[in-house]
Amino acid sequence: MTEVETAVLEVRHITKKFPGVTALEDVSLSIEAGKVTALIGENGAGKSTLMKVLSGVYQDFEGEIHYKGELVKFTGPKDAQQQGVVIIHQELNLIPYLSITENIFLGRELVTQYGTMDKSRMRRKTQELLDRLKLKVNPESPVFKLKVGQQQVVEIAKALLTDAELIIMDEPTSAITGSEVEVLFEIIEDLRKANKAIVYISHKLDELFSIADNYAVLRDGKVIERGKMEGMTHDKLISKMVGRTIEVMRKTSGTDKQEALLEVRNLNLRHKVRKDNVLKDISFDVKRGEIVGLFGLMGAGRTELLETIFGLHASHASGRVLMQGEQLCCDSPARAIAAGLALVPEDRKKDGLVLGLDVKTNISLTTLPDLEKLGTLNDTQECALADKYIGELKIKTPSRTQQAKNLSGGNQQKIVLAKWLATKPKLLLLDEPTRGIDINAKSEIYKLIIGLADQGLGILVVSSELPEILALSDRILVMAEGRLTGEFTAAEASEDAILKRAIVSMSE
Amino acid sequence: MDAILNRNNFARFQSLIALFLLCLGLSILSDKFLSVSNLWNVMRQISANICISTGMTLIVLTAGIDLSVGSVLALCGAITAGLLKNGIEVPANNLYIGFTILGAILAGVLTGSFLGAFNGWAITRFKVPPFVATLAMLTVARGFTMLWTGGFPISGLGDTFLYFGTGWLLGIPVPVWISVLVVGIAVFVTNKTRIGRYIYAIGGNESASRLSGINVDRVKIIVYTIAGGLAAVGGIMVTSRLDSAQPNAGMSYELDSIAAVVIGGTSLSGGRGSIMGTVQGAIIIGVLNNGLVLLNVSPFWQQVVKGLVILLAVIIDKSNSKNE
Amino acid sequence: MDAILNRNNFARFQSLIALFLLCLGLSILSDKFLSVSNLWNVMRQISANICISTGMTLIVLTAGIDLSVGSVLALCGAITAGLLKNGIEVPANNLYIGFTILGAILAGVLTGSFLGAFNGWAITRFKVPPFVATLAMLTVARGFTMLWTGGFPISGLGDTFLYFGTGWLLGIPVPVWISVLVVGIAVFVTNKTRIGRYIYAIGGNESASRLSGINVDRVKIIVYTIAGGLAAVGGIMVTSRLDSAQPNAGMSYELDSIAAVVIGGTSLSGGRGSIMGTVQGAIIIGVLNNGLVLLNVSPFWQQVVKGLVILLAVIIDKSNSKNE
Amino acid sequence: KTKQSEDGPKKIAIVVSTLNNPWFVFLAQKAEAKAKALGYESKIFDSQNNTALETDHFENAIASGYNAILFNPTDADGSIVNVKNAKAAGIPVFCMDREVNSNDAATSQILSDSYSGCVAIGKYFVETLNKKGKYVEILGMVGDNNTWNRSKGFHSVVDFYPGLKMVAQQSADFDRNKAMEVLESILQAHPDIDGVFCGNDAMAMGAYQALVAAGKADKVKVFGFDGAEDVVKSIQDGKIVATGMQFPEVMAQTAATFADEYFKGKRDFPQKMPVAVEMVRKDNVENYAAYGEKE
Ligand SMILES: Nc1ncnc2c1ncn2[C@@H]1O[C@H](COP(=O)(O)OP(=O)(O)OP(=O)(O)O)[C@@H](O)[C@H]1O
Ligand SMILES: Nc1ncnc2c1ncn2[C@@H]1O[C@H](COP(=O)(O)OP(=O)(O)OP(=O)(O)O)[C@@H](O)[C@H]1O
Ligand SMILES: [Mg+2]
Ligand SMILES: [Mg+2]
Repeated sequence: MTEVETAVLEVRHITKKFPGVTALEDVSLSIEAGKVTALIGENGAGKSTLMKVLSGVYQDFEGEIHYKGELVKFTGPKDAQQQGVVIIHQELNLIPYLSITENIFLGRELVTQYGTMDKSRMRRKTQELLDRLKLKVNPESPVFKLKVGQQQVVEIAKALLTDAELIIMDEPTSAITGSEVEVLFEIIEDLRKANKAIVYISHKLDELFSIADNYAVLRDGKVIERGKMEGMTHDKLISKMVGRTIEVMRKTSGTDKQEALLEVRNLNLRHKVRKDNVLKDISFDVKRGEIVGLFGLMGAGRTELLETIFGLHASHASGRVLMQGEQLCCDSPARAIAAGLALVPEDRKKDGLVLGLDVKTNISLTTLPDLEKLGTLNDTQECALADKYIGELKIKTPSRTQQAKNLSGGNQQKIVLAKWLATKPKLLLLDEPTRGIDINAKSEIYKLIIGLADQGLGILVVSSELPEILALSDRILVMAEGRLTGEFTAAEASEDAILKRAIVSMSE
Repeated sequence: MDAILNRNNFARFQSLIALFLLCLGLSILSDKFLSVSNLWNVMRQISANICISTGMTLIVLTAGIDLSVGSVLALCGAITAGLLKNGIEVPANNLYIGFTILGAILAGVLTGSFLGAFNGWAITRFKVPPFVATLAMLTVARGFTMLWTGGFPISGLGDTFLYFGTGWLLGIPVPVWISVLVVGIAVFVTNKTRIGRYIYAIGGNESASRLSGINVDRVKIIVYTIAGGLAAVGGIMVTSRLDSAQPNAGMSYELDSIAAVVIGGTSLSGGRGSIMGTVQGAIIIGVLNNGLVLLNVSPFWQQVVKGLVILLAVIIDKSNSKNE
Repeated sequence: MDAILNRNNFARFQSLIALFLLCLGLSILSDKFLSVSNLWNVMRQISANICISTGMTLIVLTAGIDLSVGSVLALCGAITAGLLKNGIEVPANNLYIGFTILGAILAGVLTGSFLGAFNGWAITRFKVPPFVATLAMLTVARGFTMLWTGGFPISGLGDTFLYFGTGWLLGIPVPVWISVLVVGIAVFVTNKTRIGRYIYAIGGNESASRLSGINVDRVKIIVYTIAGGLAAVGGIMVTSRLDSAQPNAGMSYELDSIAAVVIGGTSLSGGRGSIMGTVQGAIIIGVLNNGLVLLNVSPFWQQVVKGLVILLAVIIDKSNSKNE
Repeated sequence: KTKQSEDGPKKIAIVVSTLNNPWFVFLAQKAEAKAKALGYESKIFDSQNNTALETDHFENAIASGYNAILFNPTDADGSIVNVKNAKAAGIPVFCMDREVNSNDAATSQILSDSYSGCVAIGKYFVETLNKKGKYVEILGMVGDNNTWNRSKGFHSVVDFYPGLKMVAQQSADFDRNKAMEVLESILQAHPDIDGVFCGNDAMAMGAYQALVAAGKADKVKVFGFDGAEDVVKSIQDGKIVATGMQFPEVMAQTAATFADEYFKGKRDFPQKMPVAVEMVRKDNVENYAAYGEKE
């Protein structure tokens, strides 16, 4: 490791405005080689925007970028890449119908001496990268067939391909779990040893403590503080981010709930193509007022389980799902909603939001029948509904008529939550509800979930973050390879025990 | 009035610039352009296109397309005319059913709605791309028109029937009343009702809409059915204006109609746009056709000028909406 | 051969089922269908459409569309014919430039490429939707065709020129050679070269492609230019076949061509599909046209049957690819 | 090299330029009816105004063993190739209504002369308008050579009279609706016209309706061409002044009869057989029905 503390990249007085929003205001920052710099801040603080400025995505901003001691003006992401700055974007930027190999080499294909693409060499290199990242998928399979987590690994592979000087990672772990994160950290360690500079953005503070050397805090587009990670504590960091301390809420009340709300019996789900079972003989209950956490590793089948309960795979599923003792004939989301179910999906861009419509319309989309009077939608009521959730969930938006696609990732997630809470469900199915959400908002959402449970809702939360599961759940179910492999009460549960269950069937 | 001024319509005030410039130019070049009678003329000429394009807008908002409107227009016009003139005769049973004007019109509109519903059914049930399903319908409906008419026009439909295409009511041509009514209802539906909202949502993100409990297939079928019905209304208007159902009526109307929709700012990938935009698009096309004839531009040059003006109109619109 | 069998092409083996069923049916119903001369007929008849549709496929893969192919075909055919027959005369300077066959053909293809490049330029520079830009070009190019020809066909182009449309080489019609060459190059480009990859990428996710450093605008302009050039090739083939450039040539070819693309499984929203699929689509349409004639179906019923068979072909294709 | 069908009746193909115009539907149906009456199998091919499609039809017809073709070409020059191909395959071609510009390709051409028909209409037009006034010409499809034959015939007379001023010349694609819209617009710029010459009868009806809507039907004289049912009736009622009557039935039947004679061994057919266009006007309209003389 080199001892010379040289700033690979320095930004000076950067200001970036969007119509109606000043995303960055006079930001200055320096990034050192051989160090991991953590960038933290609330949702909408301007982290992604700053990184897009650094990596040449945005070219119209005020201020200067000095790279390796020289003033530079990247003409585009490709220019930045060629000069050694690569970025893993927060929002996945893959081409769905191209294969993993094709995506990784997009824009920098290897060619043979005849000018045609050298497919075998690219495939080999991709295989090497995937091996290094321990992702076991065929490099030829199209990206749309991968789960979000796997896609995120592909994004990481894409960034590792070039021999970059500065690697920016914008929430690289928002969709991956345990072992993948460990693999990523090993790689970051290697990069650090090779004297590369790394910027790391994450809302998972624990991660920062284990890998970051330096930190910078952004709040409302301004740099609040920079310093060394050494000697920092959770609470100090949070108070810098938010401006006050935060008590991360924990579920305290015990489980004395008995009245079964949801009963799942012998649920099986056939894979759409492979014909083997993705869900195998799953049975469990969720009681009224109970929060059940569902943990598992990537690809364990949790998403499929929630989707099946919600009626999305009716033609491939067998088994029984009962709601308050009555058989659910869920063959469409509409029926599921009518029966009091709500599903906050995993992929908010694909399944959660209509990105081109505004915040208000997205929030009210699930409850339009209630807003109708004499066949006409009631504008006042709709605005009131939107404002209520914008306030309750602290959605950061210039107005309720802002298009959803212009909001920061975390705030988009809150809109998805809002639109489902608005249906006043009896049973809430949450698939990674706090993905990409800052610590402050997270604690708000926890409060909300616990509050809802206290009102008698049943809640089934899928999460890949063990602390989250532990903080929220009355009861914890563990899945592995389509089977339920463990069940713990809040009191019994420990990280070790849960993890053991989650990988149990793999070793068998 | 809030509905008329809401986001979808508001963006459209920009394309008014193109329309305004066009009208300004024409009224400088020809002193006849701004006469009242000429403006009624233009309005009457575009009313059929407005009806069709209203339906088309709904479809395009759901990210679909309907190429069959022209043929459906011809078939429905021919059916109305045929029933009105000849009724239904079944010589075998010595049966004859006569049709009143309203009966014949109703039959025409129902036929159009049925054909539209068929489009919607093929698209939702078999996941056939809208382009293919409605292209097939384009051919099929034209074939049925030829079979129904034998390839000959059906003319001489009686003066009462002509009222729908040529009459005046309170100083305004009847077809203009009809198109205003159609547009009014469509603006209300898209802005104020649930199904209107669903139309935008489906076009914006179909899978999110499905997950939100929207019966996507039903909404689509309804939309195609409405569009078919409106094409029939257009067909009846044209038939009534000409006092004759022409078997080759409506040829390439799909292009005119989609052009009105797109010039009016509705995105072909769905989810964005408005009825009022389409009306403006249809007016731009109508004014252009009228102006080129008023100026007696040679038919050869007309096509060149028309193409360039349409391109320019959209460019002006685009460059204005950028600094929104 | 790996390229031919890759995922984009492989998916298409399913639509071969529809084609196979169609051919089977026709060869049972008519003993003429499977004759060698008839199959060459079909191949010759579709070669122009294959050239045009190859360019269209590239455009549709980038999520664009080109409505102007028919007019561009007419204009380029007319320009080649006109230059070949009359050269360029500038009476003022007493100047006369004669054209060789190759010179005239080159001029035609360059015109087509230029018009295509103009489409691409309008689309990328001003963000005009492809539908509108090429619709404008449809009208403008038709107008120029009329201006260039004065509305009259240009005929009598000499026997050597006819070779391109009617000649035989090694027992295979020359237009078939040309279309095979065009398809071969296009398959190579889409599967083996970077620009081919970029075409798919842009259609799949334009903003991600841009972030990957692809010069999206340049790729699009290239693609529209190629499509314009291929429309010109089609125009020269048609002109040579008829020994005459028709001012009305290519009317509504855009629909036929887009139909071939879509029936061939290329998605109109871009990013998915293949050249070979389009070839199959074009063959399905060609075989259908040929078969309906062989079977003595009346022209009115032909339209009905044609529409239904196209719908059916796509439904068969869809239901097969579901259990992929 | 001819693919004769050995058994069964001989087959006659009827290739018409378009079926999107009732005149041609009538022509085709009469030819088909006559061919059937003479004991042949026959089938109609629609070229949809597309010469390339016509070529396809010829190829398909030759391939599937038709023995004769009754042909209404899309284009005088563009269609030559097709006729020559058929001839090379030993199949006689009889042109109806429109000619191909080749003296030896077709076995016989039974033609209706649009040009001279329009010369006659031009003369009557001059007479009716008393050699002075403003008039409008509505053209058919601008890429169609029939359009120009008619227009030229008309102008070959009318242009000699300086008192007659053409204030607008516009195209309406042979379409009734378009003609109506075009004339509506023209009437705004020129409310004082005296006559309208239309390239076919569908457009004449459209023009007449525009005049009715503008309240000028009795002041402006409308002329058409074709002899369609609506127009013959309108001439009777004094709504339209005159049209050029072509005789599609005569041409169709002659062509079918020629084919019959050809099969029976006759080879010396007149290379061109003109069928005169007769002008229909109020004083002789009782002799005519749609597309021909009253039976
Ligand atoms: N394209 C855009 N148009 C308008 N506003 C935008 C756009 N992109 C970002 N913003 C706004 O800029 C601000 C900063 O957004 P940014 O995405 O940088 O936040 P972030 O810190 O990355 O948040 P998160 O943690 O949620 O990812 C937000 O208020 C957001 O709404
Ligand atoms: N569309 C698909 N195509 C192929 N395989 C699929 C598809 N959807 C799911 N699978 C497979 O089904 C299994 C279960 O996936 P699922 O997404 O339910 O797991 P999960 O526990 O929710 O994981 P994640 O944390 O990624 O959401 C995995 O093996 C996955 O690869
Ligand atoms: Mg961000
Ligand atoms: Mg999941």
